[in-house]
Amino acid sequence: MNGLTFDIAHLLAGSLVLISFMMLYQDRLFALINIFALHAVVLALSVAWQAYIQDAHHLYITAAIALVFKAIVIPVGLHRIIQRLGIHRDIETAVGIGPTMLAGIGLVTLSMVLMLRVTPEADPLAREDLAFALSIILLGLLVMVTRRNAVSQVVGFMSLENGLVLAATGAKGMPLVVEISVAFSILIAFIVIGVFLFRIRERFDSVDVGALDDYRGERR
Amino acid sequence: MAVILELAIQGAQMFSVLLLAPLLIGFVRKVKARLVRRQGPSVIQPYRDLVRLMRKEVVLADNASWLFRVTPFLIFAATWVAAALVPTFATGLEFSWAADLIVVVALLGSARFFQALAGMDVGTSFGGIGASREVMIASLAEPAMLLIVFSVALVAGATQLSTVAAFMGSPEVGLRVSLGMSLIALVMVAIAENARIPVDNPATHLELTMVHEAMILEYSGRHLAMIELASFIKLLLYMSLISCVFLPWGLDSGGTGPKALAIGAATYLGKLAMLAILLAVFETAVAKMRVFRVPDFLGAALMLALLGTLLLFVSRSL
Amino acid sequence: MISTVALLLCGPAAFLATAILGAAVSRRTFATRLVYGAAFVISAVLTAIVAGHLAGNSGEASATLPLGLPWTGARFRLDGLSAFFLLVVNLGGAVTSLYALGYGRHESAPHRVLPFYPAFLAGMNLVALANDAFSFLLSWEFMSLASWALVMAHHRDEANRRAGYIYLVMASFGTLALLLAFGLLAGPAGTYAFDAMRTAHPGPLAAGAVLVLMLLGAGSKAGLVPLHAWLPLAHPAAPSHVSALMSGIMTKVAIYGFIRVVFDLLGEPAWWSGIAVLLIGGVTAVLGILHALMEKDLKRLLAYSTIENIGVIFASLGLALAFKANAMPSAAALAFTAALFHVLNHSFFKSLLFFGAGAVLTSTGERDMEKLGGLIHRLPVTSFVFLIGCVSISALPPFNGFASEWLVFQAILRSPELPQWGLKVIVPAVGGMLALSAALAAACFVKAFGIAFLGRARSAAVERAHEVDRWSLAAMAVLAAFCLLAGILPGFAIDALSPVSLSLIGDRMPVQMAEPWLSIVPIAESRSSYNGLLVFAFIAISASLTAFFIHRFASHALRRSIAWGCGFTDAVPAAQYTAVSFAQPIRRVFGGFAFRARETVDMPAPGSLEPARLKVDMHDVAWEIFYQPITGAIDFATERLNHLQFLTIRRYLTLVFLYLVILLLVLALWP
Amino acid sequence: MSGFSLDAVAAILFIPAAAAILAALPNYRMTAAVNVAASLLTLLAALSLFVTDRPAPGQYLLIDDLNIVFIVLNTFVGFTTSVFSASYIAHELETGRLTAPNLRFYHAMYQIMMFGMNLAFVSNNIGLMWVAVELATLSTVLMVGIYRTHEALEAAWKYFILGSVGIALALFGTILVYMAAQPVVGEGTNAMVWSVLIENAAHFDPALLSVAFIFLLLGYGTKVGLAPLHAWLPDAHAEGPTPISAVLSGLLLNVALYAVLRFKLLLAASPQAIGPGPLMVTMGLTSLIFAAFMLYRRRDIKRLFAYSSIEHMGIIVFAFGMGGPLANFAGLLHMVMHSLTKSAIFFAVGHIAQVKGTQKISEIRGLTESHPGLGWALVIGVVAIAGLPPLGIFMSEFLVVSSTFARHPWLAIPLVFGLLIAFGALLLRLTGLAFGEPRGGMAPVEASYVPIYSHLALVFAAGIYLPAPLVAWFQHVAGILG
Repeated sequence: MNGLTFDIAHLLAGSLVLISFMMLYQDRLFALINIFALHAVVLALSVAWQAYIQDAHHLYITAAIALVFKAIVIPVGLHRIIQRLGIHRDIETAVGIGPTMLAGIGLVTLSMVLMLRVTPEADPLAREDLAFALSIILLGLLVMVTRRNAVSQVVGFMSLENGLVLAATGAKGMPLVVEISVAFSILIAFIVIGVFLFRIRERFDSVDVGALDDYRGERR
Repeated sequence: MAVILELAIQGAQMFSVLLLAPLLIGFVRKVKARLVRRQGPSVIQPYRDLVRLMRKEVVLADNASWLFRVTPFLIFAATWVAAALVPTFATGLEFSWAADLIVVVALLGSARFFQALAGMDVGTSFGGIGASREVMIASLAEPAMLLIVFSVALVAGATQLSTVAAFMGSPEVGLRVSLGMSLIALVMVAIAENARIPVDNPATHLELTMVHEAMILEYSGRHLAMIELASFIKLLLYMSLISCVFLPWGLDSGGTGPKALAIGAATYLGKLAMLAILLAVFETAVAKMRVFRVPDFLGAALMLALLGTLLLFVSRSL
Repeated sequence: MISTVALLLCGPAAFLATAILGAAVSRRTFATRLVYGAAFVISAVLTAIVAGHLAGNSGEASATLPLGLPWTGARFRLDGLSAFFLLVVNLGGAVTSLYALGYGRHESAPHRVLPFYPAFLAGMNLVALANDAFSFLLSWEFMSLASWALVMAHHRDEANRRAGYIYLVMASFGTLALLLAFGLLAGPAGTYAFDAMRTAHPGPLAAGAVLVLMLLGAGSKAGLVPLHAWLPLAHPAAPSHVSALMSGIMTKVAIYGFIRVVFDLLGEPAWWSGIAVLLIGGVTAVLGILHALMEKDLKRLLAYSTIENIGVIFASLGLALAFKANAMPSAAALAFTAALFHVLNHSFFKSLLFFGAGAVLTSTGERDMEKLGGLIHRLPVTSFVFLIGCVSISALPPFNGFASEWLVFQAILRSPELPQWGLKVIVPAVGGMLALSAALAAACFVKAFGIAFLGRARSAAVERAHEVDRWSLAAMAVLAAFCLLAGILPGFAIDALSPVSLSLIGDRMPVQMAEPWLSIVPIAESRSSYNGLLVFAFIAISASLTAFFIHRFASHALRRSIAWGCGFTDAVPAAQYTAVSFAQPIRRVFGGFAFRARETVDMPAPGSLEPARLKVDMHDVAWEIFYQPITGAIDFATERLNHLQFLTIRRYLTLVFLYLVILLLVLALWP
Repeated sequence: MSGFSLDAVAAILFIPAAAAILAALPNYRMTAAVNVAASLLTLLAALSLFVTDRPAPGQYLLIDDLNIVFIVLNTFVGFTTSVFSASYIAHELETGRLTAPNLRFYHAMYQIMMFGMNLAFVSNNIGLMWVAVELATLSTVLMVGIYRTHEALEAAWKYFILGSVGIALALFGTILVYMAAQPVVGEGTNAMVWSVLIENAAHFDPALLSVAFIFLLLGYGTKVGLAPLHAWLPDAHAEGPTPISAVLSGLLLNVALYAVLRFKLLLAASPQAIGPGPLMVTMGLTSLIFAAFMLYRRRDIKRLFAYSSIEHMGIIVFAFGMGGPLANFAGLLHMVMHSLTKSAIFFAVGHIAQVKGTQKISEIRGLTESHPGLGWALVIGVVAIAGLPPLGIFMSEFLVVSSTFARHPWLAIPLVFGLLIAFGALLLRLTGLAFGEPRGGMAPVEASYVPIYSHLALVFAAGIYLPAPLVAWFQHVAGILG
C-alpha cells in the first residue's frame, strides 16, 4: 500500500482520538452530543476509506450505518430526550476537566506502548489502527466514569463502540458477521436503553443514573 | 515357714501401726503441754478417748445418708492400708509390692475424698466450709507430694518404697541439695495433710477457723472414733514415711532374723520420738495462719518440690 | 481376612439403614425402641467382632470399595489401632443405646434425634476404618455433621443454636487443617492412600507442618486449649446420651486421628515434637479442670472435665513421641499404652457420668447444681453409680482412672534417661501439671457429687424426683462395673493393647497377666508395681472387719437428731454451701491467672439496711485472647467492604475501568 | 450417522428457537407447558449426543469433550428449572405480580436464553460465540426487569450497563484475537474458527494475544461475576424471578466461564504470551475472599446466595488457574456440582419466599419446623454448597485445597481462609433461617419438590460415587485444559 492511503487512514483514525479528547472537556450536553455526531461522521469516513483501500464493499454498509445511526438518528433522538425530560443542560463531572485530560493522555500513551510491543510482522496499518482504537475505547470508558449524567454516559458508551468499529474495520477481511453483530448489538442496546428510558420516565423525573441509584438493592 | 514368718511380720507391722498411732498423738500432746508448762493429759489419753467413743451411741443428723455412715470405715481402712504399705521397721514386706509410693498418696487422697463428701452430706454450712477448704489445701498438697515422690523416685530409680529405702540407706546417695528441698517440702506437706498448726489447729472448735474439724462436726460415737483413729494413723504414716525415706538407717531389709528386727524396731521408735518432739516444738513455736495464707505456704512447698526435681539434673550430671 | 473388614463395613451400612428407617418412622411411638434397639444390637455385634480380632491378635485386614475418590477408591483397613478404637466406639455405642432405650422416651423431639443418632455412630465407625485421606475426611466431617444435627435437636433454645453454630465452624476449621495436612502427606501427585503416605516420608519442615496442622485439626475436635471453646457449649446442648457419645467417644475418635497420622503415617518424629504435644497437653489438663471447677451446670462441668482428660491423654502421647524419637521403645510403649488405657477408661466413666447427669435431668428437669441437692435419698441407685464414676474420674484407687494415671506417672519417671535437656526439664514439670490437675479433678468431683447428690434439696423439683427406668440403670451399672474391673484388673487391658504399641512403637510393655497376684509391673518389680486387686481386697476386708467388730463388740446404738447449726435449729436449705461458694477458695488461689477473676465486695454503711453484695467477674481468657479478636476483625472487614454493595453504577464502572487499566499496565510492564 | 448427530446439534439449537416463537403466541395458558416440553426435548437431543458420533468441526459448529459437559449440564438444569418455573410462575400469576402478556414474554425469553446459551456452547467460531453470549445476556436483562418494580428496573439497568461494557470489551478482545490470527491463517472466517486457531496458536503474535486475553477476561469475566466486575450479579439475582436467578447462577455464569476457558486454552498454546494462570488465580482468590466477607451482612436471602455464587465462581476460576490434572478435574467437578446445588437452593428459596411473602432473612425463621420439606432441602443445599461431605462439592474442594497446598502452600492459605469465612457466614444465616421459633407465613406450600430433590440426590451421589465413564471423561477434559 502506498504512503498516501496509509497517511489518510492514519489521519482519520488520529482525528477520531482527537475528537474523543474534545468530548472529555465538554461541559454542555448539546455540545457533547454534537461532538459525538462529528465523531460518528469521522468514523464513517475512516470506515469508508478502509472499504476503499481493502476494496471490501460490505464495509460501506458499516460506514453507512455509522453515518445514519450514530451521526444523525441518535444525536437527534438524544436532543429530543433532553428536551422532553427537561434535563438541565450542563453536565456535572465527577472529576475535574484538568485531571480528566491528564488521565486521557496517560491512557493514550498506555495504549501506544501496548500496541508497539506487537511484532512488526503484523501490518503497520493494523497496528496503528489498533493503537488508536484502543485509546478511543479507553477514552470512551473515561467519559463514562467521569460523567454523572446518564445521557453523557450513553454518549461515552457509543464513542467506545466507535472505537470497536474502527478496530473491526481495521482488521483486514474480518467477516461481515462481526460488523453486523456490532451494529446489531448497538441497535439492541439502543432499543433496550430506549425502553428503559421510557419506563424510567414513567417512574422518575430524570434519567440521572444517580437518581436511579438512590435505591441500591438493600438499604443500609 | 518363711512365708508364714513374712506374713507374721506384715501382720505385726499392720497392728503395730494401729497400736502406735494413738500413743504417738498422746506423746505429742504431752510434749506440747509440757512445753507450755502445763501438766497435760496422760500419754495414753487417746486410747481412753477412742474406747469411750466406741462405746457411745451414734447421734446421726436427720438427713444423713448411707454414705455418711459408711465413710468412717472407708477412711479408716484406706488410711490403715496405706500405713501398712509404708516400711516402718522392716522393708521388703510380703505385700509391699502390692503398691508403691504413688498408691500410698492416692489412698490418702481417696480417704480425703470421702471425708469431704461426708462433710457435705448433712447439708450444714460448716461441712461445706470444711470440705471446700480441705479440697483447696489438698489440691496444692497432692501435687507437691507427687513432685516429692518424683524427685525421690528419680534419685532412687523406683517408686517402690522398699527399694527407695534400701537405696537411700546405701552410701551412693551422697548429700544432695534436691533431696534437702524435697525433705523440707515433705515436712510442709505433712503438716498440711495432718491438719497441724500453722495450717489448721487440731484442737480448735471455733467453726470459722477449722478445716478438718469442720468436716467431721456431725460425727459422733464410733464413727468419730474411726475418723480420729484414721487421722492418728495418718500422722504416724507421714512420720514413718519421712523416717524411712530420709532417715533409712537401721531398717531391717527383710528375712535377716529377729536381731535385725529388734534393732529396726528400736531405731524406728527412736525416730518417731524425735520427730514427735520436733513437731511439738514447732507447733508451740508458730501461730496458726489465716486460711488464705495456706496457699502461699503450700505453694512454697510445691515450688520447693519442683525445684528439687529440676535440680536433680544439675546436681548429678545426667 | 477381607471378611473381617467387610463384616465391619456392614456395621456402618446397617447404622445408615437404621438412620433412614428412623427418619421414616420417627414420629411413631415405637420408633424410639426400634432405632435404639437396632443400634444396640449392631454395636454389640461389632464390639464382639472387634474384641475377637483384638484378642485373637489376628493382624491386619483391608478392603477397597469403588467409592469416594475415583482413582483411589474408598479404602478401609483394620489393624490393632483401629480395632482398639472401634472397640471403644462400639462398646460406648452399645451402652449408650441401652441407656437411650429408656432415656430416649423422654425426648421431646424424637424426629430430630432418631435419624441422626445411628448416622453419628456410623460416621465414627468409618473414621476408624478409613485407609485413605478422602474416606477419612469424609467420615470425619460426616461425623461432625451428624453430631451437629444432634446438637441442634432442641433448636428453639437460642443457646443451643449458638452452640451448634460455633461447633460446626470449629469442626470445619479442624477439617480444613487436616485437609492441608493430608495435602502435604499426599504430595503434588495426590497419592491419598494411607499405604502410600506411610512409605513416603516428608522432610523435616513438612513433618513439622503436618504435626502442627494435626494439633490444630484433631486438637480442635478433641478440645485442646485454646481450640476447646466449642466443646463446653456443644456437648451439653445435645440430649444426654448424645453428650455421652460426644464427650466419651467422639473425642477419642479425634485422638485416633492424631495417633494415626502422627505415629503411623508421619514416620519417625523429631524430638521437639514431643515437647509441643506435652506442653499443650499439660496446659489443657489444668485449664480444663479449673474451668470445670468454676461451673455450676452439671453437664458443662462434665464437658470441661473431658477437656482435662484429653489433656492427660495428649501429654502421655507427647511423652510417647519424645521416647520414640529418642529410640527408647520400651518407655515409649509404656507412655503410649498408658494413653490408650486412659482413652478406654475415660470413655467408661465419662459416659457413666453423663448418663447420671441425664438421669438427674429427666427426674428433676434441672442441670443447674444450685437447684439440686439431696438426690442421694431420691435416686439411690443413680447416685451410687454416679459416685463410682466420680471416684474413677478423680483417679482414686482402686478404680480405673487411677490405674491409667499411675501408668502415666510411671512413664514420666523414665524421663531422666532422655538425652535432651529441654525434655529432661519439661517432662517433670508437665508431671507436676498432671498431678495438679488430678488433685483438682478430685476437688471438682467432690463438688459435683456433694452439691448435686448430698446435702438437702435446694428446689422443689428435687422433692418430686424419682428413680429412673431400668434400661438407664442397667447401662449405668454396666459402666460402673467396667470402671471397677478395669481398675482392679488393668493387666488384661494392658496385654490387650500390646499389639497396638507393637505395631506403632515397635515395642510393648512386659506381659502383665503372668505376674503373681495379677499385679501390674510396667518396668521391673523392684522399681514399681501396683496391684489394684489386692488394694481393693485389703480395703474391703479391713473396712468390713472393723465395722463388724465394732458393731459386734462395741456399740451399735444409733439415734437420729437434728443437725448442729450453731444453735439455730432449722437452717434453710439455701444456707448450704453452693457450687459457687464451694469453688471459692480454689478460685481465690487459681482464679487470678486462669480467669482474671476479680471479687468486689460492697459493704453497706453501718446502719443501712440493704444487703452486702459480693460480685465476682471472671473472664474466659482463651475466648478473649483468641476468638474475640477474630470476630472483631471479621466484623470490621465486613463493615468496611459492605459499602461496596451501595455504590452508584458509575462507581462500579470506575472499578471495572481501573481494573482494566491496571491489568493493561501490568501487561505493559511485563518483561 | 454423522448427519443424524448434526441433526442432534441442530435440534439443540432450533427447538428453543421454535419454542420461543410458540411461547410468544397469544394463548398464554399453553406457554408453561410449551416451555417444559421444549426444554425436555432439548435435553433429549443433548443426551443423544452421547450415543451418536460427533460431527467433524465445521466453520460454525463444534462438539468436543469440553463443551459436551456444558451442553448436557445446561440442558438438564434448563429442563428442571422450567419444571420449577411452571409452578413458580403459576403462583406469581395468582398473586398478580405478573400478567398474562408478561408470561408469554417470560417464556419466549426463557427459550431465547436457552438458545443463546446452547449456541454459545456449540459454536466453533469465536465471533458466533460472542453473539450467542450477548444474546443470552440481553434476554436475561429483560427477564430481570420483568416485575417492573423500582428495584427490578434498577437491577436490570445496572445489569444492562455493566453487561454492555462487558460486551464491548469482549468484542474488542475477539477482534484482537482475529488480528493475531489473520497473518498466520490468512483472512476470512477461518481466522475465527476455534479449532483452526488452537492448531496455529503457537505462531500467533504473543503481545496481541496477551492484550486480547485481558480484554476477554474482563469482558466475559463481567458475566462470570468475578469481583470487582460482579456488581450486577447480586441485584439481578435478587430482583428477578427466582427461576431466572437459578438459571443465572446455574448456567449463565458457566457460559461465560466456558468462553474464558476456551481463550485460556488459546493463550496456553502460545508460550511467550502472558500466562493466564496467575491472572485467573488472582481474580479467583479476590472474588472468593471478597464474596466471603460480603456474605455476612446480607439481609436478602436471594442476594445472599448470589454472593455465594460469586464465591464459588472464584473457587472454580482459581482451580482452572492453578491448572494441572487434579485442579482442573476439581474445577470441572466443582462447576457441575455448583450448578446443580445452587439451582436447587434457588428452587427452594423461591418457594420459601413465596410462602413467607418476603425475601428478608430476618423475617424467615424455623423453616425445618414450619415447612420441613423446604427447610431440610435448604439445609442440605447449604451444607452442600458450604463444602461439607458427603456431598459433591466436598470432593472438589478436597482436591483443590490439598493439591494446591502441596504445590503452592502460600496460595492455599488465603484459599482456606476464604472458604472458612464463607462457611461461617452461610452457616450463620442457615441457623437463623432453618431453626428456631418459626416465623412468617405458615401456609402449606404446593412446592415442586422433584427438581429440588433430584438435584440434591445427584449432588449426594456424586459426593460418594463418581461413575467411571464420567471420571474418564472429566480426566480427559482436564487433560485438554492442561
